[in-house]
Amino acid sequence: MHADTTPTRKAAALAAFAGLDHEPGVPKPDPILVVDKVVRRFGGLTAVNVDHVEIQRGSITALIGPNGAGKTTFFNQLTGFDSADEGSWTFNGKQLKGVPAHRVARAGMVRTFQLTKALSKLTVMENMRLGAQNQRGENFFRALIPGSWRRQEDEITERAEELLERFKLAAKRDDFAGSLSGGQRKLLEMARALMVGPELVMLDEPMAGVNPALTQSLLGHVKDLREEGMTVLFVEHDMDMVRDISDWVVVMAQGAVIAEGPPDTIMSDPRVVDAYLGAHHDAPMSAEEFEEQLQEAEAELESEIEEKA
Amino acid sequence: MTAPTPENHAEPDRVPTRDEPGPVTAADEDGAEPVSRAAVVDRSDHLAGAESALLRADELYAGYIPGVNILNGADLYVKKGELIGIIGPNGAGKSTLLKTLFGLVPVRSGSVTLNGEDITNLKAHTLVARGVGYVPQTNNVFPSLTIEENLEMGAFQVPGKFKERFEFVCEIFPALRERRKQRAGSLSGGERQMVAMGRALMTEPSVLLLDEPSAGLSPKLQDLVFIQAQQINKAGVTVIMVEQNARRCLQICHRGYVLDQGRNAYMASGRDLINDPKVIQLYLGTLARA
Amino acid sequence: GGEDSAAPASSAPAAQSSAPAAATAQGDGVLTVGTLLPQTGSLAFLGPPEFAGVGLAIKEINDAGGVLGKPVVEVDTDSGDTSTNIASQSVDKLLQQKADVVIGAASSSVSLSVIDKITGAGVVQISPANTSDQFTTYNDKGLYFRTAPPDVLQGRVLGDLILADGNDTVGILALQDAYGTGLADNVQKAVEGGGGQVVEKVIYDPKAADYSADVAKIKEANPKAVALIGFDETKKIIPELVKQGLTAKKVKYYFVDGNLSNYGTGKDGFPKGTLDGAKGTQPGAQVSDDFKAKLKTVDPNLKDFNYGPESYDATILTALAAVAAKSDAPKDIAAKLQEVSTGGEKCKDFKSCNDLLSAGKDIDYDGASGPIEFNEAGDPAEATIGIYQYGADNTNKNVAFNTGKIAG
Amino acid sequence: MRRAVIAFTAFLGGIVFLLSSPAWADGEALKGTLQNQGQPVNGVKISVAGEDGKPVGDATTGADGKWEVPVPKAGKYKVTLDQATLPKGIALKFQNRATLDVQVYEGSERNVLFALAPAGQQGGAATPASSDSSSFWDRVAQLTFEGFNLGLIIALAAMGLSLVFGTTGLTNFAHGELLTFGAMCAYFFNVVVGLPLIWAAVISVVIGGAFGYSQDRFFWGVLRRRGSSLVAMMIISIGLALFLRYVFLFFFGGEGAPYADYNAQPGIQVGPISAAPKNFIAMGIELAVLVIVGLALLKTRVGKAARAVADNPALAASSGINVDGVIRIIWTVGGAIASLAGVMLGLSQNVSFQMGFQILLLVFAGVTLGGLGTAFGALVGSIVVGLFIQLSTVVVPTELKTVGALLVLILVMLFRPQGILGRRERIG
Amino acid sequence: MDWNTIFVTTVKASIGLETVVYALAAIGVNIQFGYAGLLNFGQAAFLGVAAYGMAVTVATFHLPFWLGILIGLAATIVLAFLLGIPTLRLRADYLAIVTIAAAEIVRLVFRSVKFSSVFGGSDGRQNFSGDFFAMNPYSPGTYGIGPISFNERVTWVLTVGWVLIAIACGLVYLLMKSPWGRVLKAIREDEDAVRSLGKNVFSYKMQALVLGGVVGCLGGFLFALGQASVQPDLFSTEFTFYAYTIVILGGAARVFSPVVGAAIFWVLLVFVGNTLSEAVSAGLLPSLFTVNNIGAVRFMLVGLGLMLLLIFRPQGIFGDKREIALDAR
Ligand SMILES: Nc1ncnc2c1ncn2[C@@H]1O[C@H](COP(=O)(O)OP(=O)(O)OP(=O)(O)O)[C@@H](O)[C@H]1O
Ligand SMILES: Nc1ncnc2c1ncn2[C@@H]1O[C@H](COP(=O)(O)OP(=O)(O)OP(=O)(O)O)[C@@H](O)[C@H]1O
Ligand SMILES: [Mg+2]
Ligand SMILES: [Mg+2]
Repeated sequence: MHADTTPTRKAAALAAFAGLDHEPGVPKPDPILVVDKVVRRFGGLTAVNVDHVEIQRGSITALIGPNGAGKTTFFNQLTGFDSADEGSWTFNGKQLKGVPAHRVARAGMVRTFQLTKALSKLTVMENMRLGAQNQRGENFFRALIPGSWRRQEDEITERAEELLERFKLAAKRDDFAGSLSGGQRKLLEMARALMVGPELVMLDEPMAGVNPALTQSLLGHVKDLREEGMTVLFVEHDMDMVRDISDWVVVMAQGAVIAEGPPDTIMSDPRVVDAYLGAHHDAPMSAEEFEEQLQEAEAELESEIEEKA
Repeated sequence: MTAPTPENHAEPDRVPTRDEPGPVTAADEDGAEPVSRAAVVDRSDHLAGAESALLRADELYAGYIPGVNILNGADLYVKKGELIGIIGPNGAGKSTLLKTLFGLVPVRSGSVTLNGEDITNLKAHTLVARGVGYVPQTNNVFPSLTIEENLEMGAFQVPGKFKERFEFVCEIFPALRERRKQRAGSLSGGERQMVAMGRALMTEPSVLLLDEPSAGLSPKLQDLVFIQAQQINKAGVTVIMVEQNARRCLQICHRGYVLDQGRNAYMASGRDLINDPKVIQLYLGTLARA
Repeated sequence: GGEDSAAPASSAPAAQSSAPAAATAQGDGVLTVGTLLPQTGSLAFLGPPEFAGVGLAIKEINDAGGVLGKPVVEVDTDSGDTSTNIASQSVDKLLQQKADVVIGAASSSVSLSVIDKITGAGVVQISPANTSDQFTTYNDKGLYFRTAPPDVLQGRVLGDLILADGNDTVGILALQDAYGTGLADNVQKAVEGGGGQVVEKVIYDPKAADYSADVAKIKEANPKAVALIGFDETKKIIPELVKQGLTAKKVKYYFVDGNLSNYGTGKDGFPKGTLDGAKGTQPGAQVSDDFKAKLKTVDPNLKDFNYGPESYDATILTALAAVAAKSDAPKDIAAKLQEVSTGGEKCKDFKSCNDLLSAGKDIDYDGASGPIEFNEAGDPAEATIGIYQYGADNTNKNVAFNTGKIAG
Repeated sequence: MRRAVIAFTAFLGGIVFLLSSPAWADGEALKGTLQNQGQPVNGVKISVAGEDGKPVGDATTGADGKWEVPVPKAGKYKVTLDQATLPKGIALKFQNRATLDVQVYEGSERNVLFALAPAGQQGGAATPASSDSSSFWDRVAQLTFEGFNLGLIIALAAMGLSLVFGTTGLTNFAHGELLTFGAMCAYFFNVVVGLPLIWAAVISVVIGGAFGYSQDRFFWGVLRRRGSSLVAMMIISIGLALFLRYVFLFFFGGEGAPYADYNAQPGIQVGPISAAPKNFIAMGIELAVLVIVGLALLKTRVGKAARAVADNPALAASSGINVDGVIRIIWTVGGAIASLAGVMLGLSQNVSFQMGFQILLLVFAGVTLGGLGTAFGALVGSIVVGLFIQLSTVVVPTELKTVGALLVLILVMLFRPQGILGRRERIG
Repeated sequence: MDWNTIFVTTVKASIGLETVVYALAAIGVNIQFGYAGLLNFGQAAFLGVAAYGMAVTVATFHLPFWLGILIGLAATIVLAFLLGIPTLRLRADYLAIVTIAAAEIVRLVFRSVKFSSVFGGSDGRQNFSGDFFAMNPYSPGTYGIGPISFNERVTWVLTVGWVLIAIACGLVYLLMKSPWGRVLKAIREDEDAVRSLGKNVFSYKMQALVLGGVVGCLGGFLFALGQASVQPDLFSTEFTFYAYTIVILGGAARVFSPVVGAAIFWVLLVFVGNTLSEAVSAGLLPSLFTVNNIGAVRFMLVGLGLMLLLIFRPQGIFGDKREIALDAR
């Protein structure tokens, strides 16, 4: 559905990754985000313990890992929503540790939430408009003079409408965001983050619960964004999507980064298969395969039950 | 005195109709015709099949806001021991359909019957007593309760079985056993999903309604969920499953429904749907094939 | 109240000119008495005797033929307390109904919040219970009066009584409002001026959840006598005193008019002997049983009679002033109020006073609450303070009266 | 004017006046009784001089310790006690107060008091008796006890509130009136019907439970099913509070009244604390109820279900919990506990139509301080509130004791925004 | 029954001083709570410090009136910062209790004997409104239509009051239609989401708190000037409760709802009160009802009325039913 010729940015990204080691924490040629020794503990549990990680500018990087690996917590640390116990990280060379969340966003690093945060009693359109940065009308005094922000507002609205169209939310434009379905909220969450126009967008499971057909078209959009120079870091459990879109994959388990590399390599890494992918290998299973697997599992279970009995 | 509403909508009382604009369909460069109800839905199929159904819903109309229907005459039936999949675009009304079956959203017109008994608008907890289990899509755990207590709530009506079922659930999701004293509110997205699924498995329901049970789970666990669903079904439990992981869902289910705009767009066996080019284009996408 | 120099009579026209419309509404030949008394709020328990006092007076006046040949009209409203903030609305209603005189409010704070509105409209305000000294100097255009004496005299008498009983160390527990703190100051002045020592003065919040800390503070100071200055909360404070060991046997309790009730030993009274030997002061002559009985004909449920006589007197005085002025216009009433309360032939009810007036005589009304003499500021110029003592049955009996000038 | 007054007094005094010996005769004078520890002291010379120092007269105390010096007119006089004439072993309590400036008012005698004390025990100056440290610590101990006493009552009230809040999310401003209701029920059965207070309390708790039940059955439950928002319900509760409070005023009247039993019960001394026996029993009951309800909430099935309903009613229903049933149980228990709290409050205070309303702020403070929606938060928070109300009076004037407690509340909130026992929410 | 009096007093109440004061206070609450979701239960304190700031300046320290106004405003803003800096990070319900506590502290301090030389204890302060009435452009007389008229003093206070209300409403209208208002409403829904979009949530909350406080403080000035007196108990928690009631009666987050709500509230109070007292004096009620308890009956009915209004119109007069549907648990 997209142009067959490999787009320039993608090529650039792939080129950048080409010679790299497939080691956790490998340095990238042009990192936008550099993370060092970030640790977050909850009581006895070390949720995040990332030694070193770099995110290449202009690339689409996937962050995968089993449930509870610490991906969301890691996002929380980086974006200032939770304070890390130790460690430091720089974005565009700027130290961001201890910087409050809204400054992180203003610096150009925007995240979405896995458990969506729709602004219920605002309409979908208002949700979108809110994302835009540097709005004149958001200043108390200028807000009182509609003339000073009307033009900008119209531009913002136009941009929002385009995005809504893409995210299949145009029909919901004037409905309260609180009335959206689960999947629609995910879509709104992502669209709103894109309204910010960030340099680095961090998506936490953006497509979970989104219809596959729509996912596909949105992936095209994300690729386009990369063409426009945006860096994307996303968490996802849908391997089809990871394979389709990402230039580089970082794997987390039990708080630490255990592997890095291009998608294909990673997905055949036995450690990753073992910890994360399970029997779910590269290609989607055919029905027969599935049946087979099922029978295996069943037999196993039965034998277990017998053992117990 | 009229109040200028500060909100954007000029007429707050306007009742949006769900008939226009055209149905929500996937982006399609070929300009495929949107599915229209008249073209595909033929109630005779439903009526024929529903005859001997365990659970059936007929021409359901339901919604949240007065005057706006989300379900526009949805039909559904499940026979005993069947595994049904429901797919459809976001906002089609899949979750609403499950909630309506389960008595969480009031039925405005139409009927729901279980075992030939009318259960329209019965309260959820009485349905649980009749052996119906439900896993919601969102807000599906009790955040301030521990994992163990969450599961205990799942077995609320059969407290005696708690120990046994708890073992069973922990067998499937070993992560839960380790964390049994952790409050669900601090769990990761996937861990929550496990708790939600586990909670519904605490009783031994005869009908199980699952709303996107695999969302947010790692591929390994997704497999597990589908296998579990099928196994439970094999054990005689009737399962209705809403999934966005549509391909996987249709692979295992006996019959699939495609829901669009609150009404059935397609109903066929899972295998047929998965291979129907229209369905692929509009609802399944080609990504997984690539 | 009033300006220091100008007599009420001379300042009344000023009020008149500033509110001509209001004045045209009044002076219509019917004397309308409005009440602004507590039906709700924290002083609600003071309401019934006050309403009964006004009601009784009006009944007697009308039985005697009314004023200016017409029956006196009564309009009742609720003053609430300052936190409910409805007094002002009540005043609106009274003004709307052409009240010539407003009897009220009970609370000094409430009176202060409406005094401008009432006197600004050229209407006379007479409070039966305000004791705050604010009113003496308030710029009220000569329209504010009160029948309750300011706290000065009672404080002086109570302080003296405490010393006479040989208490060299005194603790004061006083309610935190104009009444409580004013009286407490006067008691303290009297005690310390006569050689005694106020070892602890605790001002308590009447809405406090409990009073144990307040009592503990008194206990720590170990006084020989405790002066209890307050209202209904005293019922909660006495058990606390008893609990912490400050029984009537150990320290002497002194009460004031706000709480000098007959607590009794019955179901909702105190155990026998709880107040044995305690003393108290109350302004005004003793309310005669006869008068109490009359009040009860108006309100059979009446238990306490605080400020009932003062309310009664305020109403009677108003009527007499109107008769004397041959007008029901507020400014005329205000001008005559001092006159009918001082110098002249004594009389003590409306009928006899009215007769004297129609006979062209100068009268001096002395009321149910004692000898009322308005001074130029509209305050009572002198008052009688009764001294009472409790027996083992927790009821009090009069032991003496003391009458004195308030000034000086 | 004096003439008139005398005439009036004579008229009015009637029989009373004749029977009781008049304490104030006509004419200005200074007088007093000299006593040392209750015993009259005689033979002490006291002299009076005018403001200008001119002697006016003097007197020597008689066997009964009395002395009197008439003065010519109202005004200021200097009254001096001749310390040399004091008997051996007796001295002025305040050395610097041998001479007093006394104002005599027109027409009245003025009592003057010279405080005496055994020699060696007197204070140097007339400053407020600086309390020695032992009585200070006694007071601190007493206040600590009172803090627990008050705190437990608040906690009981808070428990009822937090049960309902925790389960339905309703901020019930009418909760104070539930307390009043309980107290008034007990009053009715105790004072009007004449049952012993214990039985009256039991009945009142039962009725309180029934009241709670029917409030939910016929009111809040109906609103909930109609989908009223929590904010609307909060405001409705303000209306309900107003309504109930004035119903109480209507039937009960504005005055406070005690129960027939245990009123002004004499205190017993336990170490540094003096307390009435009823306090200990009440505190015991309160603590027991609080712990039992707290544990029930944590451990029993219904308790857990209540917390589940609090978290997510729809999901609770999906788990087979009868949400309305659970809420009704909670309302019943909440109403019963509120009633008990009301009875206890009435026992330690008085029954009045404002009693619940006046304590409501402290109840809210207790619930919040402990952490909203926690089983034992109400208990911990309320006791902290109670303790601070009482103990803060060591530093601040008692009129400001609530200020002390509220300041502490604010401070705690700053350092533990989720309350003492509360837990922070996870983001994302 | 004197229906004329009932009618006239009721109509006057709908535009009278109390309505003006409560409306201003409620507009402030509406900004804070209705739009920004801040459960500021200390609104009474904002009115209180403003009124006292002015009254004390003029009456205690004998400084000029306008300085008093400035000091009152400054005191409000300082209070907003004092309250806001530490508490705006709290969860909504915790914020409520902290602000209630703060308001009570303010009231108790005003009331205390300890500071009575400054604040005047429970009697409060008087004698500060002279300069205000000296500015009165109305010559002595009454102004109005027929019986619904006020004397020149009241007319002056009401004129100022309604002009201030108009300005405040205009301000709210402009602000809430603007992106600034959008941020505020978004904060009400979910702060974290707003933070993630790069807005300084704390700053906006503070702006809302200050703005709401300042609007409310105008009510405080008028209250003090209209009565020519301030008392601490005017600013008790009930005041704030009623302000909230008014906002919800009108419908939260609607520009005119506080004004209409305030009018309804006072109309209800006055109409019920006056009708009852007329009925009692006309002997129309059973003898159970007397002058002593009729005040209680009035508040009973008002409480009942408020309940019924909200039971049958839970979204308030101007509210949107759809928003309520989203709240339902
Ligand atoms: N506030 C908290 N208190 C205690 N444990 C926590 C808290 N927050 C997170 N955890 C734990 O930390 C671990 C990491 O959680 P996180 O949400 O980062 O996982 P994740 O990688 O995003 O998983 P998923 O793919 O399921 O979303 C989890 O085991 C979770 O239970
Ligand atoms: N609480 C609600 N109030 C009002 N409208 C709602 C509410 N919940 C859902 N809707 C509307 O109902 C429609 C169907 O929602 P539903 O949740 O059933 O969709 P769905 O098919 O489950 O979608 P998804 O795949 O995204 O979960 C949507 O258009 C949504 O906007
Ligand atoms: Mg996650
Ligand atoms: Mg759904």
